[in-house]
Amino acid sequence: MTGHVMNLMDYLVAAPEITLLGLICVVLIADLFIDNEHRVRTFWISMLSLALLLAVLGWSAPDARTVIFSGSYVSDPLSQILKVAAVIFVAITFMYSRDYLRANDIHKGEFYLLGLIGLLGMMIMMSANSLLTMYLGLETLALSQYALVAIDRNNVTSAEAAMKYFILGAIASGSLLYGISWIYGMTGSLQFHEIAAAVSADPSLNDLPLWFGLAFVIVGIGFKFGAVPFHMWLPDVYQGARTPVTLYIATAPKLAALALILRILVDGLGALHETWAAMILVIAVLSLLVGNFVAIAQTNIKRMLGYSTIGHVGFVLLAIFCGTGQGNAAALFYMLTYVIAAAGAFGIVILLSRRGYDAEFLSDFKGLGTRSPWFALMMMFLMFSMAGVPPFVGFFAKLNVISAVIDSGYTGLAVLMLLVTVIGAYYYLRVIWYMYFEEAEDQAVLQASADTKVVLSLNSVAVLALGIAPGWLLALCVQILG
Amino acid sequence: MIGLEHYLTLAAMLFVLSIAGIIVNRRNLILLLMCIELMLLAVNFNFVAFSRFHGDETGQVFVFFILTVAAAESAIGLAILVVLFRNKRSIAVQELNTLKG
Amino acid sequence: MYGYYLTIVLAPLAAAIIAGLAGKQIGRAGAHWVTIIGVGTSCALSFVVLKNMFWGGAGPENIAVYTWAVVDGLHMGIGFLVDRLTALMMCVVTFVSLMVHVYTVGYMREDPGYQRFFSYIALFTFAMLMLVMSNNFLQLFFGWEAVGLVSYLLIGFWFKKESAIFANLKAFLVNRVGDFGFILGIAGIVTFTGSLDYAEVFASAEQVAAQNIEVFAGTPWNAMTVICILLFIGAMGKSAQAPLHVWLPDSMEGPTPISALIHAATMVTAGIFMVARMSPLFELSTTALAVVIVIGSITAFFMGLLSIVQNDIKRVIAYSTLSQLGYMTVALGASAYSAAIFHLMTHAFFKALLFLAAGAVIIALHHEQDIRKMGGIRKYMPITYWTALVGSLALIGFPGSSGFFSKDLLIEAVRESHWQGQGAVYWIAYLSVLLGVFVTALYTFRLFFLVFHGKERMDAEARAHLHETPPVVTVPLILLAIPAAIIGWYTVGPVLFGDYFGDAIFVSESHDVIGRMAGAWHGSLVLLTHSVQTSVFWLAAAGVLSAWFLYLKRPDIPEKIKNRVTGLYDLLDHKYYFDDLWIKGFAAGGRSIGQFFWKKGDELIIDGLLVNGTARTVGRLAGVLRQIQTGYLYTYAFSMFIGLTALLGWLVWLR
Amino acid sequence: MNMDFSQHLLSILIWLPIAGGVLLLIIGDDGDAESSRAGLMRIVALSVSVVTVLVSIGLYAGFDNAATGMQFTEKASWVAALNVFYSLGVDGLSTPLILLTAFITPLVIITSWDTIKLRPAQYFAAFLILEGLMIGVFSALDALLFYVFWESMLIPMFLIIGVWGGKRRVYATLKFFLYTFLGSVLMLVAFIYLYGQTGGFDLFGFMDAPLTLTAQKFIFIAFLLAFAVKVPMWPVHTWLPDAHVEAPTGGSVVLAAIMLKMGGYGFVRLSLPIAPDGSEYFSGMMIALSLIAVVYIGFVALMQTDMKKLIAYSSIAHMGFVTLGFFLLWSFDGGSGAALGMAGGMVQMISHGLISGAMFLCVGVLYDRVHSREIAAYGGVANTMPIFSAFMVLFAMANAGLPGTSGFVGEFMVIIASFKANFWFAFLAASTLILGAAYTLWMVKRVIYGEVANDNVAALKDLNGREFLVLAILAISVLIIGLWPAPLIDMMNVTIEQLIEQVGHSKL
Repeated sequence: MTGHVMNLMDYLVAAPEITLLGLICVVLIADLFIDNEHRVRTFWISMLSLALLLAVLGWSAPDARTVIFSGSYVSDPLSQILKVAAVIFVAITFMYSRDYLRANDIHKGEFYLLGLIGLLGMMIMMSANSLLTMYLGLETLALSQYALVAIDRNNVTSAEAAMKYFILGAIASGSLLYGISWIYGMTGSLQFHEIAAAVSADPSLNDLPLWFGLAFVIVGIGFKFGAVPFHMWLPDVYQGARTPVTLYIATAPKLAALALILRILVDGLGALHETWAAMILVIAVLSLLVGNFVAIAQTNIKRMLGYSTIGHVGFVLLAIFCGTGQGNAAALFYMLTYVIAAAGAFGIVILLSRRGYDAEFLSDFKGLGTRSPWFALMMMFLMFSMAGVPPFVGFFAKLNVISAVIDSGYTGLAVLMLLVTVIGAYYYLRVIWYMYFEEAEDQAVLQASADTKVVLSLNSVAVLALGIAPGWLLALCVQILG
Repeated sequence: MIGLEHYLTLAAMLFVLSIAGIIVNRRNLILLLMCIELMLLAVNFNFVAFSRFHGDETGQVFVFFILTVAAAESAIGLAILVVLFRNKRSIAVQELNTLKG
Repeated sequence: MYGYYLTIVLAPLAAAIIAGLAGKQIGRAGAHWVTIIGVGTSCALSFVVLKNMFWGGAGPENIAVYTWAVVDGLHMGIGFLVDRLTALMMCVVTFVSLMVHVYTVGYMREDPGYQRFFSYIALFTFAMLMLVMSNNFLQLFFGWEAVGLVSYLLIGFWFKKESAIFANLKAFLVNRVGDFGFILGIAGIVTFTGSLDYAEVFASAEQVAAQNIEVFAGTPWNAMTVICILLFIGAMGKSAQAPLHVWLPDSMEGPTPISALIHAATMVTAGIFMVARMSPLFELSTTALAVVIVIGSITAFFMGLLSIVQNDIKRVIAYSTLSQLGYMTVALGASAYSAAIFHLMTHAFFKALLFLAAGAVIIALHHEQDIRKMGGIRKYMPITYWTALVGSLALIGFPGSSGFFSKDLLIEAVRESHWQGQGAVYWIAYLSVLLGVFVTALYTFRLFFLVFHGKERMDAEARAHLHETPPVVTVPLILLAIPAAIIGWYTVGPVLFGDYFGDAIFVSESHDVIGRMAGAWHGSLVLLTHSVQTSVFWLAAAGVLSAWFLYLKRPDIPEKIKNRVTGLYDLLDHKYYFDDLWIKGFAAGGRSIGQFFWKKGDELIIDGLLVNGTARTVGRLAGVLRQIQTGYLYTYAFSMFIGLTALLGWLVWLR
Repeated sequence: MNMDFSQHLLSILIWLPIAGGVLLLIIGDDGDAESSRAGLMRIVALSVSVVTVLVSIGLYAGFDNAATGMQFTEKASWVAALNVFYSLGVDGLSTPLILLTAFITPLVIITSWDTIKLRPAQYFAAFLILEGLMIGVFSALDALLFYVFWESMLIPMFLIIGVWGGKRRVYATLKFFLYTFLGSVLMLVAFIYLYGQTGGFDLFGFMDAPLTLTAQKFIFIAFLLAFAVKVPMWPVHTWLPDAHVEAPTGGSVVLAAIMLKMGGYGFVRLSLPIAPDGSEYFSGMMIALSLIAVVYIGFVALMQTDMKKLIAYSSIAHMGFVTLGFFLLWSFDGGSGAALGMAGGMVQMISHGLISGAMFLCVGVLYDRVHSREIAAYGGVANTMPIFSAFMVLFAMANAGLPGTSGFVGEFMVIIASFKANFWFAFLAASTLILGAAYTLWMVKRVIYGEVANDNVAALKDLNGREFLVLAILAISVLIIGLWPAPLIDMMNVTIEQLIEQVGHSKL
């Protein structure tokens, strides 16, 4: 470590965040000079900046773990893969949202702007190496999300959703902070590796006061993930927000959440594993059950997908719970592939809605198989993938988690997970049933501009392709965390 | 002599108070925002106390950050509140239940 | 001879296939010609085979045709075992079959299903030959079921007739009950001998008899007894022994040629043949033989009684067939296998004759089968009359007729079978066959008189068209009448006492009744001359006289008797309520069991409670859980708070 | 044919139909079943399936009855991180089933030729993909590969029933999917557990893995759930009648002819060799369940009023013989019979594939004309459809296990084997002679025979060329196997001996 003297190299390592910040300013200013008719230019500028950002990410790809800014920022393969994924998903989100926003007269620059700022927050979280950095990233992301949810000023439900999200989010970050303060108090440090060092140096630290803080931290983490019982915001926000916003919230931030848990619990408090493992286990199993069960009773597709997210989060947390490299790798793989599927699914929900009408009920899928066979097929892929049916990637995601769990010796838990999966399969199948087995109520065909259609198709086919050839991604995850 | 534990106890009290406020209050959203501020205040107490205890200034730096973020947070919160009020003509918590189930 | 055997079996099969698949193309004439030629060929060849056996002194041949499958060291093959027993059966089968083919040309002339019918009966001939010529149990069972199949198809030949398709289903199912025992018997044989091949099985018969099987734990039974009884259950099905006889009377719903061919002459005797063929096994189990003889005698006597109260011309003969089969079974039980086979042969001729004669009457009367609407037909149909007379006399065992020799000696053999001790079994058997003679004579001539003598009870319209049937019908009658009359005279000596069967039939020393009788055998003539002294003769005569008295002289008396003993009459009229036992008892019972399993077991418990029940529970649970999501901020915050406190509480507990 | 071809025979058998199916999906049809485009689709589908048959004949020709172990093996790394291999191979147990699969599919396509009006291309695509996946199941030698094929199979069948099915199709297909899915996931747990033990998914690795009795018990139960549901065994059979009744004819045929066989195949390929002691421990229970299936289900079938349901139940009863034959294995103290039962079960699977398929096709023929499956809706069909009736009676007799038809072969062997094991096993098993005949022929009596029941029946047209062709092919194969099963049995003998020998060695 170069001590407290900052040198130029540090800035190069943090180039992605810095670039993004600069680009945000560019978009912000550019947007001022664009009138509503040409708002799409903002879109293109944002896409451009994301492409640029990807380039920078590629250029500054770390070959090893480098810690800078006196230990509060880290850049390692994990942060790298998460950032790349996040950037891509934000881009996809923008892509899917554009036409919808236009059609519904909420096509504002703020959407892209807040999206980018949120992305900045995520990237900071992904590279955070100290609780302070983590907190700042978290808030950056959270605040922009609150604003995004409320972006449609004339929509009462999104306003309500935003309010709920905001209040609960604030409580969560408050509790997280409170926990952080205790951890700081016990270990006298905010940087993960120093915390870890402190705990290993003085095992007596591994005791109630530290655990006390840990509990509060886990509340914060649980909230970010939307894990039961800190999940209550999630269905309401998913349903209340306009679909593009839901899409945004449902994809990239999940990766940031993964970074959050991996950095704090694994890097920082790894020594306290058996303490937090038990807590994680409880909330994970609850999420698994509540998510899958309640999803069955839903009629609103966005809400249903929200609950299904809770179920999937249960899987990810159970992978983390194992506390093994295998488990963490499984969690990473699961999150990445799940986000792919979620992006596709919400993308199709977006396409389903038309001017003045938000299609968000399962019944809106009736007869899609005849109306637009192609998108129906794509949706079917995504649903089967989420249900964990081979040969789609969702199966391998679940397979990894379960084998991690079994290898850690919790076979009974694995059985429970699979039984819940079967129950969960029901509501995914119901979407397919509506698409293929029911008569169409209206004959409206899904309209999509060519570029969206291509991206969406690629996105959906990816779940099949990754299912047939999951090897490389799996190997990558294992190499990063295994 | 007032020691660390007294500060921590005070902070804990404030924290519980804030949570209680959030749970009990069903009238006014503004109150919720205040409770949240209270919560952050509790956190700040902790940090200051601990940094004093460790003789390490990072904690106090953290406090400054929290204060800034808190400001931004309440700004956004009030903005959302305004949007809500414009649409709903009410800021009563118990009327905020169209999304459920 | 291999080529001969193959031809004998395959000629009818080929004919059947041609007539069946190409029926339209070859037309009616084509159909009957191809089948008649096919069956004719095998008939001719069969006689050649018989000749070689009988006069040419050819020994038994055991030929493997092809290997069906080999598993687990168990060789399952198709092959022929042709010895004198087989040869005899082959001739009987093919000859009667040929006659029936010819007869059918006339009988079925108007029928639309002409080709189909010929293809069926030719197929039947093939199946029956496979059965009798088999050298192993697999093929035996194949033939066994195949004849059952054809019988099923033929009983239901007029598939529009509800009664017919009821009868054929009934026939098949009752037969299946028999086959159920039969296949278990075969399985038992494989279990204890490890082979399906007759030769190997018979070779190891002794050591099978030495073993026990515990069907019920703790009660060891002799393996051979169990096997033989199981096999005999099969025979009971095919040869319609009580209580599995119920299908045979109903089978009369089929066209008359079928009744003659299948349900009188050949198929129903398969059981008799099988037991005779298995004599090396049955000989080793006295218990099994006792069972056989008792079942046989019950059938012989009681089924005969039923014949008296029947009014359907064909049913009368059908019940007589049951009774005669009973006789054969009794003979088997008495270890007089050759006597059984001998009676089988003669019976085949005269019973086929009777059926065909009845058929002739039926077509002459335009498918009128009720004997109360007949009478005095004699002068209209002389040929039919005389042939029928021959048949009837043979049936009652009139001295000199084929039936005389077979039945007389059969009864003699039963009387001789003292090895069973003078116990109940012996007397049941002996008395029932003895009294059976009277009953036989009574119902036979009741039928004969009511049909051919007395006043004409048919309506004028029918009488107008009444005339002798064409040659295709009468010629077979005559051709069958000849053996019915005389074959006994020539063959009785060699077949019974000339050790005709040789090794084909095995009789243990102590059981050898025929052998004992052989001492007293001085040729047909002697037997004939002494016949007048036998009780059998007088019983028969009494039967004929009472028939004459009751149904020609004083036709009013039967009515009186009927009213006098209503109870007995009902019992007979309802055939001892056996049908009710099967239909109202087992069939209905099975259906209600099925209903119960389906509605209660499957739909209520498994599907209703377990499967859909689970689904419902999950649904309800979901409905309940979603209530937690009240939509109120403070609930949400509260749940977070609960979570937090839970975690903290857990920590304290952990500590 | 160069070496290369024969080396990848199995891959070709798997991927050729799937490729064909995908092709059909991509081209798709123009919503008009009469259009020339739809006609082209049919041609493509048929030719693909026929080519598959030809390739499978190559498999038959190249298969060496005498060889022990796997043949036509292929192996390539698939998911290195999990040590999963794309490894294929066949032996005497799988080859007949693969041949059956390849043989049935074109028949299904021919029968659905013009009866499917709704999206024919997708329909045929589903069947082709299904075929490939099923062949995959029968030839996979890697547990995970096996599982992937096993589960993927559900998707096309789910759609076939759901899209082209009858009135209650949604209930039926969801029930089918969830039932089977539930059964299968536990198998996955077992696989992963074994993966933990052996470090790979290689089936032979699993077979060689030493396992405690407890572990074997759990593994057996896990497998049991997966396979028993597929077979299906009492009491997890209730999905089958519903699925069959609602499925389109082709669906029922494939379901009955092939899918059910996967359960039986799973038992011999996985349960017995991987958990021999576990299997032995539960063999009594298995025999009991099988016999219950034979008797109980026989009675239930008797009372069915819906032809398809009746045949579905009869399928369950017949599959009871399969499991019975397999699990008699340990019931012979010293004496032989194991191979007899095993072979009997295998033959029963093949024969049932042909017969039940044929029966469903017969019902389909009637349904296409009258649009009713109710027995009561018919009567006297023989008057208007003589040729059809001839076939129907033949297959009915085969279903009732008449000697000379394939239906007899398996039952005969199994009955003999069970008598060797225990008189009462044979007694109950043989009751099928009566029950089977009763429910099948009673249906025949009510449907085929009698006076013309109503105008629908009076208006019936006899078989058209296509239907005749299909039924004739099936009839001939039923008779051939019935009259000369040797070629089929010789194919399995060696493998069966090997399997019994392998299962004989306790893992404890």
